[in-house]
Amino acid sequence: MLQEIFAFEFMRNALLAALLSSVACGVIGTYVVVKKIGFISGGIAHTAFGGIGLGYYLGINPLLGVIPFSLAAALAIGLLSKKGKVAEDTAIGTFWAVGMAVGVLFIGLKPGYAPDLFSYLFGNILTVPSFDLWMILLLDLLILAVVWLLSKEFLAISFDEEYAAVSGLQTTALYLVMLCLIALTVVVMVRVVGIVMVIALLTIPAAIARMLSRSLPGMMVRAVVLSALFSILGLWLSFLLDIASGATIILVAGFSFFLAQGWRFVSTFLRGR
Amino acid sequence: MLQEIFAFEFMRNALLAALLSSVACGVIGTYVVVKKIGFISGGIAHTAFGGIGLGYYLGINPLLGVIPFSLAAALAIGLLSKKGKVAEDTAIGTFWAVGMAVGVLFIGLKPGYAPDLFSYLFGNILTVPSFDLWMILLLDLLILAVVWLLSKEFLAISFDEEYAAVSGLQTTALYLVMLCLIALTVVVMVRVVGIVMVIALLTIPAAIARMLSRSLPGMMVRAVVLSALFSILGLWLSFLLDIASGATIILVAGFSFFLAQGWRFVSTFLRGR
Amino acid sequence: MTTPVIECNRLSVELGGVMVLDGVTLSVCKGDYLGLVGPNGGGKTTLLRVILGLEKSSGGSVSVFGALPGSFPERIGYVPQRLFFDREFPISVRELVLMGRLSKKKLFQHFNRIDREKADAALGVAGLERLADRRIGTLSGGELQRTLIARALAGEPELLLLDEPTASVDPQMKTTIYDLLDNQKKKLTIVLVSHDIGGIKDHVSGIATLNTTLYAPRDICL
Amino acid sequence: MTTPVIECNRLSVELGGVMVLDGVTLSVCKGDYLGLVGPNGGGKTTLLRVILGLEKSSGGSVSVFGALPGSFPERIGYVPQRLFFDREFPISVRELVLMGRLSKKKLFQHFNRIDREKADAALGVAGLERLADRRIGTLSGGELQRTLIARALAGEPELLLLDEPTASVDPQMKTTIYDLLDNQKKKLTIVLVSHDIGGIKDHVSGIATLNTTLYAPRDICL
Amino acid sequence: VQPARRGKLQVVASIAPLSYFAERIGGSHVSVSVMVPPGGNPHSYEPAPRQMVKLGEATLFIKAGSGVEFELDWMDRFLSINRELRVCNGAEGVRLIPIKHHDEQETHHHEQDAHHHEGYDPHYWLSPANGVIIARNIEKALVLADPAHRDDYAVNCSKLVAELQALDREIRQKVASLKSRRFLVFHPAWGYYAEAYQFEQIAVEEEGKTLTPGQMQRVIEKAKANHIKVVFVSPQFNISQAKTIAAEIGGVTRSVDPLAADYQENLRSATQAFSESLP
Ligand SMILES: Nc1ncnc2c1ncn2[C@@H]1O[C@H](COP(=O)(O)OP(=O)(O)OP(=O)(O)O)[C@@H](O)[C@H]1O
Ligand SMILES: Nc1ncnc2c1ncn2[C@@H]1O[C@H](COP(=O)(O)OP(=O)(O)OP(=O)(O)O)[C@@H](O)[C@H]1O
Ligand SMILES: [Mg+2]
Ligand SMILES: [Mg+2]
Ligand SMILES: [Zn+2]
Repeated sequence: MLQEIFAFEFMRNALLAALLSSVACGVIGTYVVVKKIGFISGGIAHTAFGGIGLGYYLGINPLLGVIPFSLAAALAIGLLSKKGKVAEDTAIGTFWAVGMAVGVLFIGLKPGYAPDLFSYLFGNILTVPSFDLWMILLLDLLILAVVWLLSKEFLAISFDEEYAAVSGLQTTALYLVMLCLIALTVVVMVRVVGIVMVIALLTIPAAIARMLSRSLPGMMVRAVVLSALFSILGLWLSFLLDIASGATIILVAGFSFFLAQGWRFVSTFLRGR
Repeated sequence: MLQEIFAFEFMRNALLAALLSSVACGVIGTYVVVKKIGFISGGIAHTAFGGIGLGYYLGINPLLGVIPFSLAAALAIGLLSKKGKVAEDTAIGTFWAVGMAVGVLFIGLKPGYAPDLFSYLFGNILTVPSFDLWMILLLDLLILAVVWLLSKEFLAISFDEEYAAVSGLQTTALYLVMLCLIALTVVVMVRVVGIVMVIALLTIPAAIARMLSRSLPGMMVRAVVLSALFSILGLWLSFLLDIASGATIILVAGFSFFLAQGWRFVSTFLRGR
Repeated sequence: MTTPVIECNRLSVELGGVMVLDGVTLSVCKGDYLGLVGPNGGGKTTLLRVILGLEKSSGGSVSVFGALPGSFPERIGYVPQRLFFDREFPISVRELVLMGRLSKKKLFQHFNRIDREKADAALGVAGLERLADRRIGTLSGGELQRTLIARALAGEPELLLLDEPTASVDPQMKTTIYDLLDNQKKKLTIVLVSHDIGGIKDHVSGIATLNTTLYAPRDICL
Repeated sequence: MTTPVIECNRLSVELGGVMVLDGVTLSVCKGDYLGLVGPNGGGKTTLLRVILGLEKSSGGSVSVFGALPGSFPERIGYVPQRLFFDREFPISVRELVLMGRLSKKKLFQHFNRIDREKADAALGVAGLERLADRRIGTLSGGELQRTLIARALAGEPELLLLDEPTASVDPQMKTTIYDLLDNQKKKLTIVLVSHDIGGIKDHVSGIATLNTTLYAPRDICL
Repeated sequence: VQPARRGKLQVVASIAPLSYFAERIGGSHVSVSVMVPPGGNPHSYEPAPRQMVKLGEATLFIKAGSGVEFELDWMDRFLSINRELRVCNGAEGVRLIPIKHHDEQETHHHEQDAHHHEGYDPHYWLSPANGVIIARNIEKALVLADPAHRDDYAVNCSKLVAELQALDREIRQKVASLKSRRFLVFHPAWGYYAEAYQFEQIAVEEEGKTLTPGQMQRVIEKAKANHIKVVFVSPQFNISQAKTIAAEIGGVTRSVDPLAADYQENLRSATQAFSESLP
């Protein structure tokens, strides 16, 4: 069975993409979940649309606008929420809307027929080019390196920012680094697997992992493993039933999440008796 | 000038829609901002996509699936975050992804042509049918009535849920009512003015209003007024410059937000001297 | 008269797999002023939360005013040990204190002049008039503590549960609070959690020590 | 020797339009053990925050170890009055205490065996061995307070700033903490904010009262 | 892999009209599938695994080649799945036209020229004359991919071309008597058709962009001035926005499909719809 599935290069690529994505999404998702900024995946992806619009307007490859635009958005969101006492969700929502509006205006300014530029932004796990696999691998390595180097700093700013500042950390700068890492993950992953799957993979595995973990590294490892499991199972099911792969992976993850919640609920209920 | 603008019914409708939306968005946005669930507008709108897919699959009017689906999502998000100790952003992210996945699968299951079901979900402020104006008016009245009746309860659960419970309030039920009201606002408004503008109007005016207010009702009034101002100014500018109206309104709001932030920053800086 | 206001019978509570309360039997009668002391983690907060209906018992029984916990919120005032809140929330001290009247009102009913007056009176008692219009996010530790006390008093409860209300309150205010409780002790039944045994022993009518199990006069009704 | 560790010169601080500190002049010398008392809202927390560099002064000057506040984080330990945190955050008591070693490490440097040992020692001193692997969200009020003290001690500071560290700590632990501070007072410079004047007066080397302005011996260096 | 498809030339087309040409020319020698469900929004677009399998097995891919939305970026990804895939550009040799800005149409010609290379109306297949070019392109590609059946392909192609030419004459005849020659569409998909038969296409979504107030105003004024009473919409999109425009001009909406699989029949019924709508 498995052999048949992996006779196709696109399925091999999809599996590889899923596994590689799991690493990035599990690790970054852990920070997203404990910092309660699940909103950021949608926010960055849609802010990036402003970059697409700008690239299109300037007549360059629209994709060139994406990474600078989303990094700038991440920095601005971080500065707003740290220096401006704006809640993250508000800052993200503002950039989401403004980014999209900028994109729409740029497209309107450029004469000529306007294609649907969103397709530049959103990928699908079944159409991952080999080149993109290398990109995710690079992203994984970058994330692992930065998170490994800054593990204690990231933990400190996630849990108790004031004490981190008292301890002499550059909390704002570190937070910006974290946000840039998140933004990078989002734009790269969105192109590879699509926005919906990015939201799912950044949220669900880490949320389940948090229920089971007492430390951040433990949560990361569990999130990566869960994410990989959901992806493999989802891919396999989607092939069996011939249904959309991304959607199947998400439903597998969502189902597991509800299962975990139900189990937790039942177990506290039984204990609470 | 103004006369010229409002010679067209679509501009009159757009203005009316903007003003009526401001009431709903200002009031509901206040709760969204203090509860830090800016994510919910995107979340509900995309979850509703599942309802669209279901309606399409069943061969009924896709819109019939939207309201039940989004109310169910609101209830589930509320129950998950109250009973399941899941952070709201995580619950919302999960539903966002799962709703979209369900929609995609339903579309895939139905043989034949798949229309762009998103267009069912997203409107544009320049093409608001008169009928929809009545709908927003109804929504406004519903919101004002419920918020007026439950003002002390909503304040209590927003600020200190534990004390609200000790005071004998059905906190979970009240929170679910609040979420349903939010969900209703989102799906109605999204159809009228589009998702991006809903995110903007639910977030930006209320966020500015919070900087200026010491009470929830004060914040609501300010948010409504700001939202109306941004909409009128944006519509007018978009007419003058002949650019997309929704995008212009958003940029006006976003610009004001950054201005307010800048002013706050400068003023604390000057005082901090 | 010795109507029991709170009755716990071999109450036990388990949280996260740990037995936090084990076989606690206690009755508090109308007019009692019980000081509850005990080491950190002894279960004092948990006991109050069970009495309030915020936490479920895993064994034994509790009754408050002869009914299940949570049945008469309007007769109970509560000062929590810690308040988790958003510092940027737009709510003034006065409004927070007004929230103490919540249990007196029906659903849909709005606060009226009487509620406002009672809230202002409670503000006065806690010495907060000057801060009444301040956003709560700007209060100091002790000021916040006092606000929470004022909120509980605003509800004119019959039973007052206080969880270390004087922990970060200055000595002068501490005396004020103790005096205030003394003044009300005829009308009120009070359970006061504190580590300040020296401070409370002259005020309370009985002291119980809680360290998972209860060490106290079995029945302290007068 | 009487090197001044903290020097404030006519320091004033304004928060949200309110003068919270006004013309505070204070010097704390190496080896001092200063008790800082004062009414709620007197500005004690604010003074500590200025010394830590968390709040900006609006007038006058402050120097800590002869430099601007925030210059020597590795020499300062801090026990905050309140901790705003997420109860569901996956972090154990041990890890939280280990955070106290943060200021000793460079960027990118990982904690090593020595750090872990110091953290465990601090856990022991605060009587938290039993709870070391507990998620911090499940701690009682006093247990959390102790954890914060352990965190500050783990960093082996020269200057220790404690903001009502014993506010919700049981009497036995309170004694332990005071004794602990006594033991360290030769090595350490301590500023202890407290409302428990009775409790601290036998331990500290001097007491200053802060109520927007400072009432204290002008220079309490020995 | 279904046995029925064994031994046939596997062809994948990016849109349904192109698959019609491939099926007609390839006849029983080819098995054609359509890659992308039309109207798929990239938010929700997902190919099923079996579709990807087909793509992997395909010898020939026929793309529109004119900048149709999903082809812009998805093409590269599809091709990277199957690097041996031959690609036939259906638009080869077609004169692509830029969508003209209503106001600038006559007056600012030079300015227009300057940015002509920027964006073209991608819906070139909607004129039978271009259909002939497409048919020849596809024939050429089929012959290259499967020379063994070159004769069959040539015969099928000439037959189809003859039909298309007949269709062209039929439409010409049908619209010859029309006095008013302006129709109003929501999404500007019918530019080539309009050019071929001397219609003027008025588009609500000018150049496929988000609406602006001026745009709305111009369209409404123009529609009223020309007594236009019908707003044509693609069935892929929700008609509620078009309905608002229709209400504004006191008219109705009607559906015409730029992406129908039955190419000839569709052009016939579209012609019928346009003719009926004109005053
Ligand atoms: N942002 C702000 N705006 C206005 N006033 C503020 C702000 N922050 C603090 N304050 C006020 O500053 C005063 C000093 O606060 P601080 O926390 O330093 O007091 P404290 O001496 O520590 O009191 P406590 O013993 O209650 O902890 C308080 O009255 C407080 O209300
Ligand atoms: N969810 C939980 N899982 C495990 N243990 C818990 C949980 N919640 C509370 N506990 C433990 O229950 C014990 C009792 O807590 P409680 O808050 O009632 O103590 P307390 O007597 O109020 O202490 P303090 O004087 O420090 O406030 C503590 O040891 C605490 O760690
Ligand atoms: Mg307690
Ligand atoms: Mg203080
Ligand atoms: Zn098109």
